[in-house]
Amino acid sequence: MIGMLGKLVDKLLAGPKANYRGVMGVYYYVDDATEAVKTLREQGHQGLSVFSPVPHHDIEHALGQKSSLVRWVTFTGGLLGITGGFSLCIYAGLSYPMVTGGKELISIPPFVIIGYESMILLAGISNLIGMLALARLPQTQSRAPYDPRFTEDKIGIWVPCSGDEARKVEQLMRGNGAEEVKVHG
Amino acid sequence: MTDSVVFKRRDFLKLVGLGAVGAAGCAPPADKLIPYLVPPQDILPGIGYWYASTCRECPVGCGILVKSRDGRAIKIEGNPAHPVNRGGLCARGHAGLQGLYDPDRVTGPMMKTAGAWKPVSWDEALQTATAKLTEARSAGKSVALVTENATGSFHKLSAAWAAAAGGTHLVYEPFNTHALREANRRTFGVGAVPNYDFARANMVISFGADFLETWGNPVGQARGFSEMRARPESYFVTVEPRLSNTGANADEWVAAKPGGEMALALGMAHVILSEGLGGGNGGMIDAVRDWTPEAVELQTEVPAATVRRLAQKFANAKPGLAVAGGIASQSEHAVAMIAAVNLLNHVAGNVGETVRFDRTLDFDSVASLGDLQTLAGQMADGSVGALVVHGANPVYAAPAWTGFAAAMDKVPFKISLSGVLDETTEHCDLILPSLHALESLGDAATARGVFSIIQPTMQPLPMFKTKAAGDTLIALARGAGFGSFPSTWSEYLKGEWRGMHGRFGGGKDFGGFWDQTLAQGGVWEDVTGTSPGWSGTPVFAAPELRGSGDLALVLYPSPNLFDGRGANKGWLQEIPDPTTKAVWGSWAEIHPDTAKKLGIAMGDAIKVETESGSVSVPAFVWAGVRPDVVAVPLGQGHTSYGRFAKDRGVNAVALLAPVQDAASGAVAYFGERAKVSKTAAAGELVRTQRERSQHDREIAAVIPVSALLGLNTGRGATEGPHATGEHGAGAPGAHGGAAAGEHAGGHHVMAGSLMLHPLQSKPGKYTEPRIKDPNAKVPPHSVSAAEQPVIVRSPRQIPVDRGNYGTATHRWAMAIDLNSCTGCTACVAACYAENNIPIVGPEHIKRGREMSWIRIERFEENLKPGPNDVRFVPMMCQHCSDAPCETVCPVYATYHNPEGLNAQVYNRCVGTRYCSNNCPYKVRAFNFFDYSAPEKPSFAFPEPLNWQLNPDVTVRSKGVMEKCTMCIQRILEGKGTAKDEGRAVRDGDITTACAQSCPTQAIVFGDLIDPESNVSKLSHGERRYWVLNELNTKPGVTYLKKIQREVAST
Amino acid sequence: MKLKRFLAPAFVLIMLAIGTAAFTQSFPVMLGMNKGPKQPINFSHRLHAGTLKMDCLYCHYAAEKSPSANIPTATTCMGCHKAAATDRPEIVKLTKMYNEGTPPEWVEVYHLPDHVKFNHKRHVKAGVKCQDCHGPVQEMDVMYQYSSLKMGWCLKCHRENVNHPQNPASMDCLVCHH
Amino acid sequence: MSSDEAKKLSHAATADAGPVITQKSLNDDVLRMISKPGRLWWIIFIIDLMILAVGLIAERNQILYGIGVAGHTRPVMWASYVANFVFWVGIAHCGTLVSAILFLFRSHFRRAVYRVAEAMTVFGVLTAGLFPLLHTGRPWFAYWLFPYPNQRQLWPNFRSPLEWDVFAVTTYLTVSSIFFLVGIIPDAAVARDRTNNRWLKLIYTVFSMGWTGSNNQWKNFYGAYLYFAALATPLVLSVHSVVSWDFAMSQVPGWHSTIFAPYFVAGAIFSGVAMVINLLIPIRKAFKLEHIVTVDHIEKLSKLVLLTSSIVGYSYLCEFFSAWYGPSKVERDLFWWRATGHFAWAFWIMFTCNVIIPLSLWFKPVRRNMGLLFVLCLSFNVGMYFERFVIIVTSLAHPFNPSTWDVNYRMSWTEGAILAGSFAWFFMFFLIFVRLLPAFSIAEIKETLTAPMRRKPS
Repeated sequence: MIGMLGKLVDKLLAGPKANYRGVMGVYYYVDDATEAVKTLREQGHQGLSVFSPVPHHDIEHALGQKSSLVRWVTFTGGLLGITGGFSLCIYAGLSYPMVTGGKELISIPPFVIIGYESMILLAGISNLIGMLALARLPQTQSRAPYDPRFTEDKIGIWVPCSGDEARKVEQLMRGNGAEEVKVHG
Repeated sequence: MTDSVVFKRRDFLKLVGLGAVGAAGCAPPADKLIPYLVPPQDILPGIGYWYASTCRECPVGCGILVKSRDGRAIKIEGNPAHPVNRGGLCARGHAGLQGLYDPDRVTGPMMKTAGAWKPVSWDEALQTATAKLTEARSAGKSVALVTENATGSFHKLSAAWAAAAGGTHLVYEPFNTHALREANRRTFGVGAVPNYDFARANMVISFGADFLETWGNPVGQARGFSEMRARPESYFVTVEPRLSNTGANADEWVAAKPGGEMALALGMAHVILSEGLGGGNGGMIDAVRDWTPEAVELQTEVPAATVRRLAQKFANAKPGLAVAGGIASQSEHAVAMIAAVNLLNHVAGNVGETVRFDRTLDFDSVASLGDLQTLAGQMADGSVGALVVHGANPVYAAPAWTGFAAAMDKVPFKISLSGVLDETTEHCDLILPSLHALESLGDAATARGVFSIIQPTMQPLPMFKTKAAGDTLIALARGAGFGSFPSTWSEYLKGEWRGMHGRFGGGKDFGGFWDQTLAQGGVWEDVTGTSPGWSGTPVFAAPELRGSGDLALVLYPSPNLFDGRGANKGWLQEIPDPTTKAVWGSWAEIHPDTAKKLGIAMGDAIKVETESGSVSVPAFVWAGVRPDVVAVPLGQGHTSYGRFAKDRGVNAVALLAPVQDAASGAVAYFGERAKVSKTAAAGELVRTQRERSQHDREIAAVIPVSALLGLNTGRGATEGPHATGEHGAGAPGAHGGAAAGEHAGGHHVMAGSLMLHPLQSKPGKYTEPRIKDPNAKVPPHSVSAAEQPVIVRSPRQIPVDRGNYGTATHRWAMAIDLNSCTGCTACVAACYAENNIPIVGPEHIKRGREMSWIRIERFEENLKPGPNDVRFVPMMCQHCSDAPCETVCPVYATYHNPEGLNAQVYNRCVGTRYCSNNCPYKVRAFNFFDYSAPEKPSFAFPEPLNWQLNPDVTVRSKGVMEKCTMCIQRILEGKGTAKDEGRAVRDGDITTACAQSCPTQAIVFGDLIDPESNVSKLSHGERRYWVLNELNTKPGVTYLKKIQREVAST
Repeated sequence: MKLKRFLAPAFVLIMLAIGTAAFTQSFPVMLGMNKGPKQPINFSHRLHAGTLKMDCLYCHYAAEKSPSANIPTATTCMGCHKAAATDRPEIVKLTKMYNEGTPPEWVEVYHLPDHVKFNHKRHVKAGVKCQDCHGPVQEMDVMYQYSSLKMGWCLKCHRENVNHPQNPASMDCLVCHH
Repeated sequence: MSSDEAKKLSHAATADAGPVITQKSLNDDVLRMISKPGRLWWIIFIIDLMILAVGLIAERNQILYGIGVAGHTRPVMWASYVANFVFWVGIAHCGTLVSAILFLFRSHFRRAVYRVAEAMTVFGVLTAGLFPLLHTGRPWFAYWLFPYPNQRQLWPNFRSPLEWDVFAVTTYLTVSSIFFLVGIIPDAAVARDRTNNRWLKLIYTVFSMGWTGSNNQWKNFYGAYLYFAALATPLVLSVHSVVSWDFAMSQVPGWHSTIFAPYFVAGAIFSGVAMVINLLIPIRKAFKLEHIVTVDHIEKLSKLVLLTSSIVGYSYLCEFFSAWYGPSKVERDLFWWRATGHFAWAFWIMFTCNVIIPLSLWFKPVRRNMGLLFVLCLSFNVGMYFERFVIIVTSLAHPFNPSTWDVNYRMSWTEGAILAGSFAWFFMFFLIFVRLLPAFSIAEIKETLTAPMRRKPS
C-alpha cells in the first residue's frame, strides 16, 4: 500500500518527460559566468537564463534585467483594498440602520481602520499572486535541464539553441572556465 | 433555548384539566399542539388575565392582582383599589408565586410510619384522620387546632370547628402584636393595632418600630411615609440601638442606650408637659415627674438638650407621630415602653390625628404566647388527644422554652394541613396538604371595614394532590361526626358572604354581587374610629439587661424572610438584605470599635453566646450598631422546610432566655446580654455590595432643604443639575462656595476631597464649551433630559433619522425619586418575577454574578448617631442616549432602538462581555452558566418553578448578556392596546414592573417626548440629576436628589 | 495547456460562490418541503377554506385577538359536525375523540425559530392576509410550511413597509426579539 | 573568537581568508537540523502534546458548562484569556519587526535570526487568534464577527474595536504567513535537492513550488520581498495599536488613555525580542550553530530589548503622572489602588521585571552571557504577561461605580490549563517547524558569504 503510494509520489516528483534544445554550462566562479553571459549576449543569443543559489548583481547587469513588475500588481491590490474596506463599512451602515452610542451611521474615523487593514491585506495577497505569476511559480517542470547543484554553489547558464550553433556555444563556454557543458537535443 | 423547553406545553395542558397527553419530549418541529377541549369563555391562549385576590405572605393581607397566562399564575402586583396597600407590594408579596411553585411542596397526603413519610391516598388519609379524631374525642380528650392569623371566614370556620371538636383554636403568629394591643388596651382602653397616618404627620419619631419592614402594615405605611417625606419641612427621627432599614431613612438617629427608648419617650413627654407645649393634659405631669431630661440623660446617654429639642420639635409638629413596638425592641417591659410612647402621642395631641383607631389591623384573635404555653401544657399532660396545625410553624418560630415542640410529641396524633414540610409538620403524623393561597378560594378581613377576597388564580397544580384547608376540616368534622357544616368550603364561604350581601349588595342579586366582589378583590367601607381618651397610666419600668457578656443582644426580623416563612423562596434568599446587602445566610452585626477590640474582621466567623444558647455566624462589621450591641437577624436556620431554607444560617431564637413581657406575656426578644468571640467555622458572609461609600462620585446626591427652597425662588433652577455634573468631573475651581454650599452633604465632602494640587490641571481650562444649536430637531431616540446647553466636547453629530429612527414618536424614560426610595427591594423582586431572572446561589454571588436587573445601591455618607445620611439608589440600565456599551459590541447585539431604549438582543449576542466592561453603571448581567437548560446542573427553574416563567420574555441561555429592557414586553402590549383602541399611548398606560410595585412610587416610567407626562415633568424638575453625568452618556433615567434636612447639633 | 492553469482555480471559486449562497441566503419557499406531516385526522383546508369558502378566523378566531393563533378546539369542529357529514370515517374518528374527551394531537406545521416572538394579532390588524405567510391554504389538502420563517424572509416584507402610512412595519430588533 | 566570525559573515571578508563557512558547509549545517529527530526531541514533543490535551479538556468543559468555569466576575468580565491574547499577539510582533523593518534598514545581522523570528510570529498569531474565540460566551457563533452576506441581512458593527481586531489580526496572520512561506521557497528548494526520502522530497517540492533559482525567479522574488517588508512594517505597528485600542477606546478608568498604542507596540517588541532570544539560545546550542547565530547577533537583539524596555518603563511613569496631573479623581483613585490595592503584587512583579531588571542589560558582560541572558529574557516575558494582567484586571476591578468594587477576580484551574495549553500549542508548531523546515535562511546567509571569484576583485 505505502509502497504503491510511494511509487506514485516518485512519478509525481519526476514530473513529465521534457526534451530540451540548448546548451547548459555549469560554472563555479561568478566572474567567469558573468563573462560568459556578456559574450553570449554579444553574439546575439536570446532567452538566456542563469541558475544560481543566490542572486548575483553583476550577472543581472550582464543579462540587462529590468526591475520586477510586481509592484504594480501590489499597488492595484492595495487600491482595491482601501476602497473595498470603506465601501463595505458604508454599505453595511446604511443597509440596516442601527444607532450605537448616538453616533452617525457613517462614522468615518472607525472606518479608517477597517479600510487601512483591508488595504494591507489585499496588497499583500496581490503581491504574492503577482510574484507567483511573474516568476512562473508554482511550476512542475523547469524551463531548462535543472541540476541540484544550482541550489548549492554552482551557477548554470542555459542557452536555448541547436545544431552547430549549439556546438559553437559549447566551445565558447569551455573557453571561459565552465566546469561542465552539456548539449541537449 | 426555547421557552417551550423550559416550560413544556403539556404541563399547562394538565393545568387546564386535560391530563397528561403523550407529548413528552417531542422536539420541534413535531411538537404536539393540543387545543382546549372546551374553551373557557373568552379566555384566549397567549393573553394574560388578571385576577384580584389577597396576599397571604404575612398577616397584613394586602390586595393583589395576579396575572394568569395560559392558565398559570405568572406575576403578582398590588391592587391599586385596595385600601390596605393602595397598589404597592413588598418583596415577600411578589415571592408568593415561589410559594405556589415551590419545588419542595408536599406532593400529596403522607403518613409518617416508622419515622419516615410515606404517601397515602386521600381517602385512606382522611379515614385514618377521622378515626384518630373520633378516638381522641371518645377518650374524652380535646382536639386542638392551631392556625395562622387567617381572619375572615376561615377563622370563623376553624373557631367553630375547634369548638365543635371540643378543643381549643389557637391562632399563632410569631410576631403577634400582643404587647402593642395590650399597651393600647391599658392606656387607651382599645386593644387594637391602630391606623398610623404617616402621611399627615409632620414629624415621625420611631422607638424601634421598623414600620417600613415588618411592623404593622409596611406597604401601606411606606406609602404614607413617602407622602410625608415629600414635604421638605417634615422630619423623621429613629431611636434604636441598631440602625434598621427603616432607621436608615431617618434624618436623625438617636442611638439611645439599649432599652432606653421608654425613658426617652417619657423624658420628651416630661418636657412637653412641663413646658406646657401640648396644651391641656396638665395633670399628666405626675406620671412623668421623675423623667426629667437630666434623669433621662443618665439612663439613655441621650443629652438632655437633645431630649428637649426633640420634645419641642415634636410638640410643635402638630401633628407628629411616635411609633413603637418593633420586635427588635420587644423587652420584658415592652408594654411599658409602648405605653410611654402612647403617653407621648397623647400629650402631644396626636391621638385621633395620626394615631387613629378607625382602620385597625385585625390581630384581635391572635393568641398571646401565654395561650400557646397553656396549650403546650395541656398537650404535655396528655389532655390533648389530637392536634391539627394549619399555616403556623410554632416549632420553628416559638422559643424552645415554650415547650411546644416537646409537648407535641406527647400528643397521640398530629395532623398538619401544611403544603410544605416545615418544622412543625415534621413533628406531625399525617399530612393533609392544603392548596396554596393562590390556588384557593377564601377571604380575609385583615383590617376593619376591609373584606377582601382570596380567589383561585389558577387550577390547582396537577403534580400536587391537595385540598382546600376548609374542605379538609369539614371532611374531618363530618367523618368524625361533630359540628354541622355545609358540605363544602365554598358553600360555607358563600354562606358567610350572604351576610355581607345585605351590607354591600347595593341592590344587586347575590350572584351579581359575588361576581363584582371577585372582580374588584373584595368590598370595603369607610370606618370612623373612636378617638379614645387616656384611660390609665401603667407603671413604667425600663428593661434590665440579663446574663453575662458585655454586649446587648438585638434580634431583629429579616425584612425579606419575615418570621422565617420566606426562607424557602429563592428570590427572598437571593435578594440582598437592605441593610447589609448580604444574601443566603445569617450574620451578626457589630461595631468596628468592638470588632477591633475582639480582633474581628468583616466576615470572620464569630460565636454569639448567651446563657441560653449560642450561634456561630459570620461577622458584619459596621458603624450602624452601637459599640455595646450585637445584632442578629431572625428568619434563617431552618432544619426542614425545603432545599433553599434547610440548614442555611442560624435560628437566633435559640439565644433567648425564658423571659416574657411582664404585662402581655409576649416573648422578650430584647434584654439578653451576649458574649462574642472568634470561632472556627461559620457560614460565609456573601454580599452583593461590599463598598459602602460612594467615594465622592456623583451617584447618590442630596439637596439641602435650604437649597431646595432657594431653588424655588428662581436662581440656579437650571444650574442645579449641571453643578453636580461638574462636581463629578471634579471641578472645585469651576464654582465657588455658593455651589458648594448648595450641595451640602456628600458634595461638601466631594468639594473638599477634590482639592487639586496647584500643579494639577483644571478641567475645562483649555477646552472651549460649544453652544448647541437650539433649534436643531432631535429624533426621539437621542432625546434625554440630560441634554446640556453647553458641551465640552467636539460638536455633536447629526442624530440618525433613517429607517424607524425618523418616524418614532416615543422616548421611554424613567424618573427615580431618591427622596421616596426607602431601599425596600420590592422592585427587585418584581423584576425577578416579570423578567424570568434566574437565581444563582451564594457561590456565584461571591463573584458578583447575581443576575438581578435592578439593584438597590446603599451608600453611607454618615453612620454616626446624630445627623443620619444613608442613601439608596435603585440602579438599573440607564438607557443612555450616548451609551458606551453600544459602540463596543461587534455584532449589534446591543444598540439604540428608535424609541430610545438601549436594546439587548439575546440571540445575536456572542458574549464578548465588552459592553459590561464599558458600562459605567455596571448594570449588565451575564449568563455565566446555563440557567435555563433543564439538563444542566445550573438549571435555575426546577419543576414547577418553571411554571412561573413569563412567556412574553425570552429565557436567556448560556453565554449571553442581559439587562433591564424597561419591560419592553409591557411597552409593546401597551402600544398594541392603544392601537387597537385607535388612540395614542396615554401617560400611565404603560409602566414597568419595578415602578408598578414600588410601595412609595419612587419610580416613574413614561414618555419623555410628551411634555405633559409625569416623567417629563419630574425629569425637568429642580431636584433632577444624572448618575455619573460627567461621562455625558445622556441617560434616559433621571434621578431626583434626596432632600436633606438640617439637623441641630444638640 | 495555458487554459489548464486556470481551470482549477476557477472551479474552486465557483464552488465557494455556490456554497456561500446556499449557506447565507434564504429562499421565500422551502424548496422541496411542500408536503406536510401526517395529522391524526385528515383535515382538508382545501375543502373547508377552498370549496366551502369558510373564513379562516371562524376557526382560528384568536388570530385577530391574541398574539398566538389558536388551533380550533374539538368543540368548534363539532359545532358543525354534530350534524354535517357525520358518516365520514374521519368525522367518526373526531366524534369518538370528542366523546372520550381526548383531544386530537395535531402535529405542528409552522415552527417559529427560537428567541423570536411573533404576534398574529398585530399582523392581522395591519391587514396582512393569512395567505401572505401561510400560502394558498385553500388549495392544500395537507397543510405544509409554505414560508421559510427565516429572519430574512420576515425582513423582506418589513423593509417594504417601513414607511407604510397607516401601519409602518418596524425594523427594530426589539419588536420581535425580547 | 566571535569578532572574527563576524568578519567572515561580512562582505569585507576576502576569499583568501579561507572561509570557514562555505556555501556547501552552510547547506549541510542548516540541513543537519532537519535530519531525523532524536530521542530528546520526541520526549519534549510528547510532553508538549500531553499539556495541550489538558488544555483541550479544560476548553471542552468551558464550552459545555459555560464561561463561568473561568474566574470572571462582574465587574472583571475580561481576564486571563484577553491577557493571553494580548500576550501572544505581542510575542507575534517581534518576528515581523526583525524580519521586515531590519530588512528595510538593510541591517545584516537580521539574516541569521529572522527565519526563527518569523516562525514565531506565525505561530504566535495562530495561538493569539484562539483566545478571542474561546473567551466569548458562545464561541460557536464567533463567525458572526466576520462580515459575510447572510439571510439575516445583518452586518458586524464596524465601530467596535473588537471588529477592528478581527480585521487587524486576520490581516496580520495572512500577511505574516505569506511573508514566512515566501521566504522559505529557495531554502525549501535546497532541502528538496538534498533529501533522499521521497516523502520529505514531496513536502519540500510543495514548499519550494518547483523553485529553480533562475534569474527571472530571483528577480521577481526580491521584487516582491521588498514589498512584503514594506507592507508588513506598518502592519506590525497598526495591529498592536488596534489591539491596544480594545482598551483605549473604552472609557474604563485605566484604559481610556492616548498613550496606549505606542506603549503596547513597545511592550510587544520588548516581549517578542526577549522570546526570540529565548528560542535562539537553545537552538544554536542544540544544533551547534554558534558560528552562524553568533553572540554578536544575540547581543544586538538584547540591545533592542534594552531600548524597548526603557520605552515601556517610560510609559508606566507617564500613566501615573497623567493620572496625578489630570482632573479625574476616578483615574487617580484607580492608579493608587493599582499600586497599593488587592493586586499590588501583580503590579510590582510587572514593574520589577519590565523596568528594573532590564537595566542590567546596560552592561556588556550581561548581554554577552548567554545563560544569564536566557534567564533574564524569561523574566521579561513573565513581566510582560503580568503587564497585560494588571492593565486588564485591575482597571476592570475598580470601575466608576464603587458598589461593584472588591469583587476580586481569581484565576480558575480551567484558565490555568488553557494558558498552559496555549504554550503547548505554540511549541507544537515550533518543534515541528525546526525539524521540518530550514530554521535559518540559507539563501540569505549565502549572500553574506564572499562570492567565489577566479580573479581578485579590482
